[in-house]
Amino acid sequence: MELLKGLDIKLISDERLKGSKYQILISPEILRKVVSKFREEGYFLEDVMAMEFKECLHLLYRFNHFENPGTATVRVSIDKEPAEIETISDIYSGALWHEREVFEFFGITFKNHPDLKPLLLPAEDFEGHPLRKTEKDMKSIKDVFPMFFDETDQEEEQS
Amino acid sequence: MSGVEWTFIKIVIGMLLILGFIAFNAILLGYGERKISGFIQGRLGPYAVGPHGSLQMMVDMVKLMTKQIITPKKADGFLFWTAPILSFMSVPVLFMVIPFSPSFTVINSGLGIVIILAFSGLNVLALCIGGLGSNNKWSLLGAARAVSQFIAFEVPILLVVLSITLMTGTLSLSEIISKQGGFPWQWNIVLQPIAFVIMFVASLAEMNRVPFDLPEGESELTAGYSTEYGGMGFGLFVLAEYTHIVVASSVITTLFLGGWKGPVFSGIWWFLLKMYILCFIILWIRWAFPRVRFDQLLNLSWKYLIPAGIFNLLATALLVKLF
Amino acid sequence: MEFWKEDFYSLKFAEKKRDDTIIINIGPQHPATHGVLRVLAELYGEYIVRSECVLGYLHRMQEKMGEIKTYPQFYPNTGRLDYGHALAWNWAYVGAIEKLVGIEVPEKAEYIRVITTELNRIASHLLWWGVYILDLGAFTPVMYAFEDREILLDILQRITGSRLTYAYFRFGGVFQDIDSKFIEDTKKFCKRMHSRLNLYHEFVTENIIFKKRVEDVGIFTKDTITKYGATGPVARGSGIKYDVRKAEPYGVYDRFKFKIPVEDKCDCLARYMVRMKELEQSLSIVEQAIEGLPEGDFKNKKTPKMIKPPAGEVYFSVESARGKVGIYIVSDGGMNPYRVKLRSPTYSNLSLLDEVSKGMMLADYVATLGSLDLVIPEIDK
Amino acid sequence: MATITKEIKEILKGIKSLFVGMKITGKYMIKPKVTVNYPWKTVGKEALEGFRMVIQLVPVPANGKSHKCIACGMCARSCPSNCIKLDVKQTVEEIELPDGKKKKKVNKNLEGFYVDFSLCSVCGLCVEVCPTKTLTFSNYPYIVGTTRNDFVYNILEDFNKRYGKE
Repeated sequence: MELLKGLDIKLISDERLKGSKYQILISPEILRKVVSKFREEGYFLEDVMAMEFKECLHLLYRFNHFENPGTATVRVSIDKEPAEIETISDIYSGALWHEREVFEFFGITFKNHPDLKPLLLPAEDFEGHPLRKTEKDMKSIKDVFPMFFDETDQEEEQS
Repeated sequence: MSGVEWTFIKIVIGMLLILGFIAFNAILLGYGERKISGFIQGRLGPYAVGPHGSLQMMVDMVKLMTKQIITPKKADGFLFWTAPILSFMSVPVLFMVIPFSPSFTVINSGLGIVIILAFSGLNVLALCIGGLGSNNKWSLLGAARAVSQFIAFEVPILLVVLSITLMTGTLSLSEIISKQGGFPWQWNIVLQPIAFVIMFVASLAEMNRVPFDLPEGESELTAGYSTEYGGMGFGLFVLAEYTHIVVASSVITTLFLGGWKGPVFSGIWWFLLKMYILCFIILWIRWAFPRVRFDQLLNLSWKYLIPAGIFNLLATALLVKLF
Repeated sequence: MEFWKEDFYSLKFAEKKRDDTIIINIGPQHPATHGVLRVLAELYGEYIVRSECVLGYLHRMQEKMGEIKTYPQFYPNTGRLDYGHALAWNWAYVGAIEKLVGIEVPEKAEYIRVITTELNRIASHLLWWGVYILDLGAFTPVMYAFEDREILLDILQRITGSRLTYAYFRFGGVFQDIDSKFIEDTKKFCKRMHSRLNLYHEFVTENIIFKKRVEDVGIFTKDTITKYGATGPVARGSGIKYDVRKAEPYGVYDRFKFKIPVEDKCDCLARYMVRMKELEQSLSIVEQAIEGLPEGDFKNKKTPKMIKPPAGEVYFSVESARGKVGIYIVSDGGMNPYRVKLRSPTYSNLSLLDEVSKGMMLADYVATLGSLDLVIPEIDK
Repeated sequence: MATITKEIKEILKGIKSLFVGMKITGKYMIKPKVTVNYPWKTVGKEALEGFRMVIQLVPVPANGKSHKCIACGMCARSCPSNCIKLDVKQTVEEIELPDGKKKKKVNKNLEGFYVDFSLCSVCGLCVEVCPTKTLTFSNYPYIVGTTRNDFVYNILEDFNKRYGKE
């Protein structure tokens, strides 16, 4: 990904991750820089989604380009307690709805999002976040996406 | 019995006949509208009640009458219920003046056109009151549209009527007809084609018929001013609308198509024939065109119909002066 | 007894209300919103000052159903997401699983999929065309459109078994083979449809009232499209040549010659013309597919009975009548998917309306809403 | 001057398009009607040929009287909206194997095959997953009921009624 040269990103290519041209794993701090780079390049925002694992909440931002098509997936992991991340709705105003949806399904608050209120679920008489996993079928990110952690980290865990 | 009682009895009989005529016409046009819309859209239209659905309108009338009378909450009861009555009240008076045939005119007054123009304005007052009184934002919008649409299209009708009276020199309808001959080329439509087009378009707009049915534009204002009406309130509005179609087409036939005069033996059947052909065309138009946007509607009147009306008026004045 | 309670959204919307405007609910039950979309609009006379869409009236939590049910069990849900073009969603889900598990689809099944999906696209565009003109006030075109659409639905019903919410595809092929009567009926339909399209153009496209209602109304600039991620005819109406069938080809679409209609006037008329030209393109695709229909079995015999894909993820996207449909599945090796994400095109197409509708007239707002070709179950998911 | 002529030309073209609209609707008035008048005439058998309605049991072609359902419950498990309920009478009997070993043989026979059609999404998974291919779709669409469990069909009983098992 030539346009993200300056930033410390981790390009992953693994045959188990099918369907998108680029898989980019980044840390939450540089999210806004990466997204505004995509914006200058003319990428359009396809959708924003989240997944829950034992250790972290995993966010996916998917971009695509009208002229040279191919999905670029930006993946961010944030920890669960202060589940919050900066909003990108001022760069991509399409993210307004996507972020509201992730907020009500997962409880991730998006910092300085203009009006963070439930989008699809009833606003007053509904508590809880439906897409959070119960203890029983919560998986660790290591067995679903082992390829994110190259071999060095795995030795540290085992030892 | 001196003349006065006789005219009084004539008026009462005339009024009863007219009410019967209005009721018959409302049923005929209601049934005709559904049948025409069915045939245009490749389906049969009402089929179940009576032979080929002919008694459908009777059943509808009974249904409308038996509906519960509901007044919306916080709506102005008096205004809400005077609107339908008012909209239907102005119509029988118009029929009194129209010369169906030499023997069938109730009042042969010298100011026929002026009466027609005066009373046809009452309907809009009713729409406005109905819209305001029913405490519903949609009907408020519908009422506002109805008022400005009526003002915009009253002026062209005045201009057309002025040019006709200028040409024929009288204000009474029966003389206008007598001035026109029996054969089509002797009618006023040949002498004033532009006036006929303006009159037709403007009266379409005044009846709130498609393509100008913005006050009750279903897909935008969810039935506009008649949103809150159910049962007989709505029934009266529909009745008034159908009778307005009949009134407008009969006015156009008297002014332009030579009223009861026909090529062979002229009589009331010629009048009815021309009128029902015009009603058929008006009903037909409803299923052929989309709806005009509101500012285009007003532009149509102020920018196109009124200048054309003025030009037509000047042209007739010039021609009258020359001949 | 105050049974009617001011609800959360209109209270928040009314905080910033100017004093000379009225707030109306182009409510969940309104003829112009096809389905249960509610729009809070602040009107100054006829002009909309600002508007906000309130969603969720048809929300069924499809994504949680995806996690509870096994892979084959979630499949009928995809037919209920966009009932206008259900086969596109079917293809997206089935394609995603085939890519994840690695099932091979025989030649004939791919052709059958192309034929039925393109026929379903024509039916969806016919539905849109009739109902769009109904929004603008004409009552007859919807009947003519449904006359053709009924013929098409009868053809599809013989093979797929249902008329609107299809469940015809299977992992590795289709449920049932097509026979000669289907092919003959489709040929007859395509021939008749060409002449019917001329009737549509004559009857509506040239009509001056329709033209005046639709020309330069609801302008979506290219920047708005990329900011909101709108795809499909809405994007192609603003000069963006992006169609998933050509951009990321799937199935056997690269064997057919068809053009992507693009207009660059960015208004409702441009989106209208894009869809009308797409009808012709779909007709030619169906005709080409029927000529080149190969022999072979309609379903891969060796599809595994139990779908238990290894840990991993897949993202598969398809071009539906409304835009780019994407299904993203993460599997953790179990019977049920770990996470299913449904990317629906009208969700993004509708999100740009809040910004674009400032200063619009109410009648233009209804025209723009119609030109977006919305299907609410796909938005509320 | 050019704009005025263009304006007038456009207006004339517009008016012509209005008359074209009237012509088309007028021609349609005379054309034969397209719709089927439902209560008096119905669509007919061949139009409903592939239509999917409640599932039904398929008679064994050999004797045309019995069906091949072995009450394994695969369809009930695979149904997304679990609207299939089987009640099965299990009888265990001792049978003597030729080499003298005792073996309990469990045979289940079907008492009732209930399908709640108000939940069914006609997806066809049960028809496909059935090992003995004994389920298929019926295509009679005019079903009507006043209560919810009017739509719970016992298709075993329909099968017996239709194919007259003793």
